[in-house]
Amino acid sequence: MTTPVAQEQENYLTNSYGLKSWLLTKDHKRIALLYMATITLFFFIGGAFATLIRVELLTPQGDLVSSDIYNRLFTMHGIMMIFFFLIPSIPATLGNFLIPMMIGARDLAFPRINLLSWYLLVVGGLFALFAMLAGGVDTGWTFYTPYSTTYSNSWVIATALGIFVAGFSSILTGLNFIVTIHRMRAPGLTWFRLPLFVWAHYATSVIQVLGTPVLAVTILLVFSERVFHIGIFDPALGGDPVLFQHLFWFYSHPAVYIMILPAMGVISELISTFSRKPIFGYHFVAGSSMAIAVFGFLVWGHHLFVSTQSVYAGLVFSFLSYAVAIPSAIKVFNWTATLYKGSISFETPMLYAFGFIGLFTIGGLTGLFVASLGIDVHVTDTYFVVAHFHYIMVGGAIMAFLGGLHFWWPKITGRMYPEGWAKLSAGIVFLGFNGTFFPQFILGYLGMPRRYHVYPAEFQVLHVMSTLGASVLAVGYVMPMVYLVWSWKYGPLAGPNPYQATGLEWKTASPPPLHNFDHLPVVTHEAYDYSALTEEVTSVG
Amino acid sequence: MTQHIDSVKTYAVIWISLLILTGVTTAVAFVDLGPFSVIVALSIAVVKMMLVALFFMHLRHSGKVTQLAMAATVLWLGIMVAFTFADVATRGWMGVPGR
Amino acid sequence: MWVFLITEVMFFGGMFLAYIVYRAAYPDIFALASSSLNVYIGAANTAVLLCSSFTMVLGVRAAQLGQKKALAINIVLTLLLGFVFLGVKAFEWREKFIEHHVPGPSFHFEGVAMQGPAQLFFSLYFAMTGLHALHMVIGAGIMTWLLINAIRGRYSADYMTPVDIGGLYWHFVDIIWIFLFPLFYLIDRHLK
Amino acid sequence: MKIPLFPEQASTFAPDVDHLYFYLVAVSVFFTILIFASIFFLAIKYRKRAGNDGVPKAVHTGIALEIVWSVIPFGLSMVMFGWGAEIFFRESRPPQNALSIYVVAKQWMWKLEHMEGQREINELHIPVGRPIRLTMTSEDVIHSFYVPAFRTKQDVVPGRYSTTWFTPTQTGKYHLFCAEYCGTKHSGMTGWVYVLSPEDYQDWLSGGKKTGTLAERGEKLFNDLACSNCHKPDNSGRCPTLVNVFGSNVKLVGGTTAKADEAYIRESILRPDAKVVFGYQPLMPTFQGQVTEEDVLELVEYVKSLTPKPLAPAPAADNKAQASNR
Repeated sequence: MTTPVAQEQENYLTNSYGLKSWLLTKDHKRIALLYMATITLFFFIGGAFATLIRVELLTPQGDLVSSDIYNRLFTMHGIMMIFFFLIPSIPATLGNFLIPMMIGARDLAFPRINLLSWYLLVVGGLFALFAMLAGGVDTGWTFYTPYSTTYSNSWVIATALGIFVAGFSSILTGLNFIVTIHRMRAPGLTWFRLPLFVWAHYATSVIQVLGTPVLAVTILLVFSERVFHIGIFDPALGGDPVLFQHLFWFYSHPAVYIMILPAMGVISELISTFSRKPIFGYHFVAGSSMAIAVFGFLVWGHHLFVSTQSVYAGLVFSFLSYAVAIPSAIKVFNWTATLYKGSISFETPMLYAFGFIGLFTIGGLTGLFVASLGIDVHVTDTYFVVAHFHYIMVGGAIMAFLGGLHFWWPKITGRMYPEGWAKLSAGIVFLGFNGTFFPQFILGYLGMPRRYHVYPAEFQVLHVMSTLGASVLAVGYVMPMVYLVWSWKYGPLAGPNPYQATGLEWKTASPPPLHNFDHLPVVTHEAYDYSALTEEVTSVG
Repeated sequence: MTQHIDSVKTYAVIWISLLILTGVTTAVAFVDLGPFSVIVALSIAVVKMMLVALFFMHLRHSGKVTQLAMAATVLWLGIMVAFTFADVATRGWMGVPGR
Repeated sequence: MWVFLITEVMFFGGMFLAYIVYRAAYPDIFALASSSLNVYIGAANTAVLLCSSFTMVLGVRAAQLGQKKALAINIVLTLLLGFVFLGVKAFEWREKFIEHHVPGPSFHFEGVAMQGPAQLFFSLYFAMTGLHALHMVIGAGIMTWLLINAIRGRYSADYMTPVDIGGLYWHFVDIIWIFLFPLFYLIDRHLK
Repeated sequence: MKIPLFPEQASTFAPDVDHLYFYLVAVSVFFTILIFASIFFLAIKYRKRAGNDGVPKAVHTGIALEIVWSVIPFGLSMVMFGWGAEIFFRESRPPQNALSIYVVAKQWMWKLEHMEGQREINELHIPVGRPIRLTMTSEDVIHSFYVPAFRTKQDVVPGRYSTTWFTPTQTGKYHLFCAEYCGTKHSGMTGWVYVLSPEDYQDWLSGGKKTGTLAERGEKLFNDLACSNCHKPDNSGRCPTLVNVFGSNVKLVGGTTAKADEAYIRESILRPDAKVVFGYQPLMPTFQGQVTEEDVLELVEYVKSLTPKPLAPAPAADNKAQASNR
């Protein structure tokens, strides 16, 4: 690394100070950091619930907490992690920070709306936190009617309101990204020169804009059913509880892709940078993001195979679920093929990327089990499903989030993280994760239903193994939190491009100046053109 | 924003046609057309929507991307309804309750 | 703005889906319940809303041409017509209250044994028209804001994006009503 | 300590589901190893060598390769789809000669009713080797009837009937779980399924207190609720006769027809004017709120009993899957 420059250039962190300059900022980079602080808080709240759940499940009798509390724990764990952590995680932090820089723009298209989105997330989160402190909510994150509308005796209304508000945060972010990517690309940056990270976020934004309103209206109906007793899903009035499930999953299945697509975008960047090669099959990887976004909307009924949905609808949805598996497989194969004849180095982000591919492969393959009608009848609503979606959403999305966070950390803060610690924590997360969730596949096939507070004694061994894994995983998650904060102050200075990566974000200082670029860049090369990079470096240096 | 200014006359013609269509759809509702009642009512509504969107909202003059996006949205809504009906309408085909 | 409208389409779309499912399940009850709504008031209100769209588009046109006074007048007219619509709607809802057609414990609909599905009809009626009215109120807020700025002379032929966006929103809300009207008021009218 | 890895197989579906499961496990293991091994191999073979800062040459996309690795997984997954769908189709069609049992779920217990009149709570006694058909409904929220050893699960939804069936192949005692989250004591909504040998089952049937068969109780209700005043066997009342109705196609007002199955009869009791029989007036009052789901089931069973069975139920003895005691 270069020796510290005597006077640091003024950057987005130092150009103004004070709480007000943060809370009223319109700078996408500062807003990204606000998001990061917020979702980290939500992640640790959600994580605390997870810890309690795992500790409770050490014994089959349910002796740590009562069943009422247990139900609130897994509900709040799900709501916090999904609506307030995973959905905003990569798009609102890394996406927010990087998309304008990657496309050579000074900011997002609507900086004020961007700030508004953050406030909406905070307000939504406060509603949810309020519900939690007031006594919690026990409907499960899925809010199935008629339990949520008529029978549950908990804070459904406040939570529903929180999710409703947070939904609008997500919609506005998506809207902002779409317009930004359409309108504000630097000269020469054609669609097929975009980094795959941007492609993935474009696909994600489309889902957010098309899907989230349906969730909003569904939650609104649940809300009005509790408040005004209008009873749209009430079977006592001839209403259809399965209709709720259709509406809910119309959003909530695509929501999985809101979480995983940006993660795939991150991985594409990492694999390319540390192999020093363009992504193999760029067009296929970009196209598969869009294909996933489109097909992702056509498969929601696979959550309803045993719900009294008609057999014929089940067949259609099962078939389409297999169709959506193909673009995901294409991505995995292309990432692997990118390594071929590369020049591969093993920095921390690359380790996370390898971890991601491994866990996502397992998560994706077990998705084939639950998409198969015959097997899903047996494993749906068991720990098999729990393990499957944790492999995708935790193994996939959070591995990529941590990988991306390490990768762009020098860009965000101007400092390097401690490499040794970071590699160690990447290893711990990978091992802890598998230790936690692999036993749950076996538990699920054995028939252990999910959301069970007490369970038959023969399942205990596997639950204990899972809890042991979870404690390792917890260490793996706390470590980066500690050393990253430490490195912000004490880490070695990074310089503009510590990894010799392509991409416009590496062409400006670290941390970047307020408006990202001193001179707006002009793009003349395809994405991931490393030979062009060496030319420049030699000419400069 | 493409500046394309229509004449007041165009707007007035559209406005009058919208009012006439409202009258027609109300009147037709009192006539027994069997299953066609719904089709007629919805067709008139679609025509009215197109008039408002194309002329009042200037979709006629908007870029291809906007037009495509709106068409895609309508299609998406169609998917949501069609796939839900793939369930609702085929319930009971097996002759087994709940299948 | 168009992207935002996509969101709105899907938002109302969820409710339309619920409506279609239940109407398909209980066609007769829905027809009976529909006939208790006053079709003439509904039609008149539709006309009011269409007129407001007309004045709105004239307002946008005035902004495009830089005619500041015409812009202000048309926004005022749009706003007034919007309030007329809301007033009529409030009157209709009040009637439903008196007739015990509001979903809830005191719901009662004469002439059908199946109170449940009849209540579903009115649940959807209130949810959808209520949401539409909420959009109208927001629209009125936007109109007021546009009016203030128009009177201050903020808009010109070169800068009229807010007027354009406000117009798009207003027309969109109009389109929603264009569908709500036949769906709620015009089911099998010939039966009565 | 023994780590359980695999659930017992106790129904005819269990081996079928497990075979498909093994196929999927094989495919998954193959691809997992393929991906893991390629990453290890490539990452080590092409690791960055010290002192080499050169940029490797770009490898251009091979369209053929992309197509190959799209089509092969697609083919494999279509096998999964077809195979799984075939099993699901069989799981969805109970055979005609199945032994019918009714299930009413409520927070937080299972109530099971046998045709012969036995009632059970959180316990189900069934004979080995005979197809069992469950007709289920819920009094409150959504539950789900799940017996892992049978590999069968079906949601139990308020306001409608759902159906599942299985043929147990082994005597023994198996877990019954509620698999759809249903509130506070969800994890307490469990029970046992006892699969008995035919002789033991006969003993069990003849023991215990009985209050008449399900149909008999239904008949009593039918008279108590004054249904019999209108629905007369000889069709002389103001309402259609119910003799021979079950299983027939009923012509309705408006020209459509409806198949008179359990769901139809239930709806006719609770929402009489939803489907009015052709030639009759919608006179019947609703019985919603006056009868419990269990009462409705008894009435349904009575109406069913008014239609003579086309087939005698297959005797249990001739079934191959005889009691293999454990």
